[in-house]
Amino acid sequence: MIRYLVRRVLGGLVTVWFIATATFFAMHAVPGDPLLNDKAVTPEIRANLEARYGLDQPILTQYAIFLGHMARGDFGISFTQKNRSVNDIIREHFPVSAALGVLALVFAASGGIVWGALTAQYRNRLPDAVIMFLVILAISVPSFVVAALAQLGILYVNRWFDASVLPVAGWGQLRHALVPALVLGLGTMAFLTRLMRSSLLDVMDADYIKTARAKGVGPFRVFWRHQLRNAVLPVVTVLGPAVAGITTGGFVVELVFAIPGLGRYFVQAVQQLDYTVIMGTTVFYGAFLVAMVVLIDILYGLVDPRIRLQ
Amino acid sequence: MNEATTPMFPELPSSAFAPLSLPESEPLRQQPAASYWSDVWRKLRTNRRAFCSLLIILMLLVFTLIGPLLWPLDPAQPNLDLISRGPTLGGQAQVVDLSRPWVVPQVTSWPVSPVSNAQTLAAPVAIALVEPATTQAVRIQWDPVVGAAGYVVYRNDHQPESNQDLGLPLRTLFGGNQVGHEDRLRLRPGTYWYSVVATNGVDESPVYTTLAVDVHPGVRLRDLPQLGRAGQAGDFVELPAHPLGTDYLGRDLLARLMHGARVSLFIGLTAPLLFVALGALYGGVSGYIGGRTDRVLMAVVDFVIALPFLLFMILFKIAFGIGPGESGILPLLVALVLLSWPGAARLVRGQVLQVREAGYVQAAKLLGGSTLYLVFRHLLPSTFGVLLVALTFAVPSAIFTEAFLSFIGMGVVPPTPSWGSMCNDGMKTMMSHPHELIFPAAMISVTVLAFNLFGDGLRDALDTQLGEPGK
Amino acid sequence: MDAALLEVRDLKVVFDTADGTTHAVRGVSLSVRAGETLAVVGESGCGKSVSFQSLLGLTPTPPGRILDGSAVFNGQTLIENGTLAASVQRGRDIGMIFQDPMASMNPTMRIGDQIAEPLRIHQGLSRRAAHQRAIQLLQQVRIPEPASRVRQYPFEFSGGMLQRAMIAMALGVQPKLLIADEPTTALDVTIQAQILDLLRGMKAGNNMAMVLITHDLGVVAETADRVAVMYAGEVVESTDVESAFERPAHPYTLGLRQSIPDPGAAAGGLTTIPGTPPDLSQPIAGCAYAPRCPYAMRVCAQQAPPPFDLPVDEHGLRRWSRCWLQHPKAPRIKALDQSARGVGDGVA
Amino acid sequence: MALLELRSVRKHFTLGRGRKVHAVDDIDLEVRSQEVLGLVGESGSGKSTLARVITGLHSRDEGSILFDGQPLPRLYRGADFRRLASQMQMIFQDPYSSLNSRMTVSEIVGEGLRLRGVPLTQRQQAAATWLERVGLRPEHLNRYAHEFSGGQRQRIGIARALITEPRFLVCDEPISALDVSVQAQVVNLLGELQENLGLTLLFIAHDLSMVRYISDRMAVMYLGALMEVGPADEVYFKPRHPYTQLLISSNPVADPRQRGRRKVSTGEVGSPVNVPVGCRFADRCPHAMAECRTQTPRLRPVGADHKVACFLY
Repeated sequence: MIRYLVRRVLGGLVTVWFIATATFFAMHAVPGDPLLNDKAVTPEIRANLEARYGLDQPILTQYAIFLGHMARGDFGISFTQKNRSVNDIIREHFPVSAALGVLALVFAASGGIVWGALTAQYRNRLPDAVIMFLVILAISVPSFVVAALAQLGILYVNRWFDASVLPVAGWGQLRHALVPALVLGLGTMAFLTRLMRSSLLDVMDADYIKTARAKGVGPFRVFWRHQLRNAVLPVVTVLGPAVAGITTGGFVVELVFAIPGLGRYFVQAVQQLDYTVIMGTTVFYGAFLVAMVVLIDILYGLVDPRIRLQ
Repeated sequence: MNEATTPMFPELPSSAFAPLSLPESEPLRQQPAASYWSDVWRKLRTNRRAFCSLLIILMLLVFTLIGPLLWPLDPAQPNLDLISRGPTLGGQAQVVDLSRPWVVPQVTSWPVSPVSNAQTLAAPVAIALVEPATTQAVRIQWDPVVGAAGYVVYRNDHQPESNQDLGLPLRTLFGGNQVGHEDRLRLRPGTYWYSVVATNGVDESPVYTTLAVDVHPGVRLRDLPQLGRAGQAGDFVELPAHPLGTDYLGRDLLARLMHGARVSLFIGLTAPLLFVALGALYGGVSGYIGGRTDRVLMAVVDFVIALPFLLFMILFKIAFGIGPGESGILPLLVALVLLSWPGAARLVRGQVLQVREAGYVQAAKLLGGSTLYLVFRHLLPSTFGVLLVALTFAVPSAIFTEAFLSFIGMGVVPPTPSWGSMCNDGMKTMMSHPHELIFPAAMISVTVLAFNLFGDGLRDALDTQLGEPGK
Repeated sequence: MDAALLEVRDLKVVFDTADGTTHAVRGVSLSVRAGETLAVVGESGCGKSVSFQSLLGLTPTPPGRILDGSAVFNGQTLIENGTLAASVQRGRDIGMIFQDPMASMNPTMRIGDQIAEPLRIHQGLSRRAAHQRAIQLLQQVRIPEPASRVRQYPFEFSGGMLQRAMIAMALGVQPKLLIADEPTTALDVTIQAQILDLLRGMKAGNNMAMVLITHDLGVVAETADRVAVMYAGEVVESTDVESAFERPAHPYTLGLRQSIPDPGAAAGGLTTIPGTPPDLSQPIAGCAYAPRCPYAMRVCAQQAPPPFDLPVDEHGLRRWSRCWLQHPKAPRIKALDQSARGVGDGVA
Repeated sequence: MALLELRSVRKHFTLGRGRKVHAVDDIDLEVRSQEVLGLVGESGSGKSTLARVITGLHSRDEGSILFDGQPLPRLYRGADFRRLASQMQMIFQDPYSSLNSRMTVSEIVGEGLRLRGVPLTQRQQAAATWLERVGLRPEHLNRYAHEFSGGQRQRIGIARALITEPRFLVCDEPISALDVSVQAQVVNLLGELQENLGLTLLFIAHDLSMVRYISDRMAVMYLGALMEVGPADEVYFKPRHPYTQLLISSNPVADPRQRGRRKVSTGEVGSPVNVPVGCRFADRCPHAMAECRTQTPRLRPVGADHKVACFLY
């Protein structure tokens, strides 16, 4: 198990390095001098940046300096916001995104498991067909459309009750987060529902379920003790990609619902070509996602005795 | 013991016990002699959802390829008269010459002696249209009211019930001799109720006069060439239909959807084809060679998969840069291919590893089949099914990616329309003109839904096909 | 002889598939007496597993469906008029073990917990008592170091050990009947012998009846008291084990017997059964075996044979065969009257 | 005269972390011209690996193989396969995965001829002839493999292997996946073809009575090593090696009157991963001696044409 842990963490670090490298060279391929674009770069920032990133140095030296900064967790200073470091920006906006993401993940995972279990129980009957159609629908409608429709929906609900039942946009309280998190988690929920369904169907036909029933284990206990745990295992393995989906899906939802998260900030930075913010955020997100994947792998190892004990 | 018993032997003629000749050969288990793919096709055809999806996909292709020929409106032609209009089917419009400015009718001879108490002011009389009312302009005038120092003109979309219900105040005219108004404010075909109230300069009279005006479509004389029409002021001309309405620049939504479909479907079909082919080649080679080479090649795949997809799409888009006048489609395509091939590579590698050990491949090897023969005769055809499924599922995700990037302004560059950028535009006017969002969003959703359902059906058909009989 | 412990009459089970209805079990009648071992023999797809799984309500429904029939176990109704009795309590009086022990154990649950589960359900043992009992049971099925083995997971066991654990799990509550569905098919021959030996010992110790579902005639000869031969969803012959090998009364039983090499004789030809079993999704006219039967008569193609009684066996138990050849008017077949190859005068 | 001679053939698979599967360990064996050599053993004994090493589907780590007096390459290249295609062929265990479901029977059976450039019409003719020889009908030529039952598929596999007219046929558990009544059909067909065509057969199975029935000689493997080889009846009725004795007495005999004759062993089948020095069977052997755990026994003759790897003899 320790071996497994060490291997996973080391693999994760190498992957982060790869992401940082890819980011660096991708940004270096940007035509022209990033400091010479039409965005206003004050002389102080310019001097600061040149010193920091040694932009006059050969590319490999720059790369080494860049890696050094990244390793220390220093992502530089924003181009567009005077004297604001990328670290500050991440520190301020990431918790918002994280809170939204966690809520969305909770919605997605619980919804996915419940709906998946339901469809599997009613396999090939009406509830199954209905839920599965909704699932495919949820997968097929772009998140920004869902977000916009949800916003319209809140508007009409508020108008109907003639009161602010839920805020249309903004951030601050739990009620601000509910609908955006639901929208954000919807695609993942649909994906997990599908997976949970097929996984449960596989498990339901497994011989050990027959054994359990032959032993006289009641249907409820068969479901809880024997089916669910085995069916959830493969679902755990895809939580990594699910976190990635929710993270990037957050861009749109934050944009539409005017939530001051890192995603919205990133999109703004992209639109303003704020290079340091783009690079810093990309590496940060990359590292975050890799950490999540490693964490989930380890979690999976803990849940599955076949991995834990080998 | 009460098992099934035979109390008496059934009475039978002795001829019943004559020997029966055995059939010469055994029958086959299944009747239809269908090839692999024709069998898959048969299964697919009987899957109603998948078949409908296939029809929808074909219709979409027709829409994209043939649509613009049948619907020749220019998707880039703005029309500031028709900003954010809902769906219309065109119809007649009267040509209006608005080149001469409208002069408010003035009554020079009217004696001006303002009344101090607005309560005593009468309602205007003889309120009337000056010219036929069109969506370009409604011109009304009325007879002056004795003692009025000015007038307020209101417009409402229903018959006012009281002087509190007069609607939108359009204009306040100061000077009792100005007795007319030209309304050019966002007129739509339909009926408007114009109310005129006299004022003493401070307060309004409690009484009013209302005129119901039927507004008909109108078109400006100078816009006629643009629409490909000719005529004089007062003529009626046929207007172009906008069955899906217009956008915030007055461009025809249907034409934009058709041209946007070209972009979205081009990216949605080309990118998956490219990256699935690339991935298949890579994974196939890796799986077939195996060993150390395989491990190294697959490590690369792992790295590329670990890249946060959308972030790197954006990064690559920025890195490739977009010159002036370019649409940004090519960088999008390249970025998509660069980041998406590993999925197919893994899939094909797995399949190759599995099939490589199958008896029929080993048998072919023993029969003297060269590597090329094995790959092309046995391995590739066996991966074809999963590749096809991967392809159908890659199409919606590519369409999604394009839409997402265009939505955040990182995709196709305006004015080239794509469904994603149209959604982005539509978002801005979502609250007042939802059709601008709904139509492109529906196109994306229907397309993605069709591909998803088709992919599901295809996978089912292939799965049951691969399942062996009797098991 | 005491009355039957399990009595199944005319059981019919179908599977609804996209391509139509498959009649997997087309009217199975059999009985098991207390303490005896009944071997149910047949080739894959003949419905032997489905019959017994549906008795316990283990057939996945849908697509499976009990069409008709009844079953009584120990005076208690299991199936009546094709409906599974709601009161069926599985696992206490009827235990079941399956073919593939690796797949039949829950991979994420400790062996001990899986063995303890029926003890806690049916005997109301506490967690601790059930755990202790599980250790005892593992010891009984001769698993070394049972105290540490109970805490292990199935993947840490070998196939043979898992099958022992399965037996411990099924027999822990001391059922009156054990249904063993191909318990040794997935195992190596040396392990197979151990498992059969263990089953035999446990059965005697618990005075338990056993239904042994198998396709291996060697296993039948080793273990069974009586034999029910199944073909195409029906029991075609029900007889004692000696008669099954020495005096088969159905051509299919004879065919099976002749399809395996005779251990005694020097190399002689194997007599094969031509053809393949019928497609059970198609209607079958007459005897299902007729197209492959070397002795088929006209009546066989037209009318399904009823069960014909045969002389009772040495214990006075009923024997019967569903074959028109047993009709008094039918010609006598030498091969059937005196089995083609003498059995018993083989190896010393 | 030996058609095939194996000398100290070894094949190990590396599992990583220093673990090695001793799939085939120092096997000396000969297959004589026009005989049927039966090879038995439990799972993990390396029978199938040996079959693959012989046909070249696996390379071997050490040792040499002579076919008809000519050494076979350690690692086969395409040209070797082509050259040997008309010398040795193989029949596979799984009747389902051994036929390509995208090909017609005619294409499957004719594949060997196609690879030698035989024109289509001739190929089809030959395929039809071979179908009849294996008991199928020429009408089946244009059918696809999934329409056939397991036994029929095995017949198609046999036709495919024999169409190149090889002298040597390796049958890797060809009947294990089949029903009892169908097993007999396939075994009879193989026996018939062997006799009529003068084939040499290596017949691998775990069903001892079936192997004895079809074989002239019989070889017994345990955990990658050869334990005993000799005339089939002798090995079956007078097994010398304790493992063979155990195997044969464990084998259930289809005769209720001989019930209880079996010896039941204790212990498990060992693992071929990192086998210890000495005799592999020592841990389960009732006669194990001290030297069994320190030295590896070599095959030694114990009678006419009968060899055993055991220190008891």
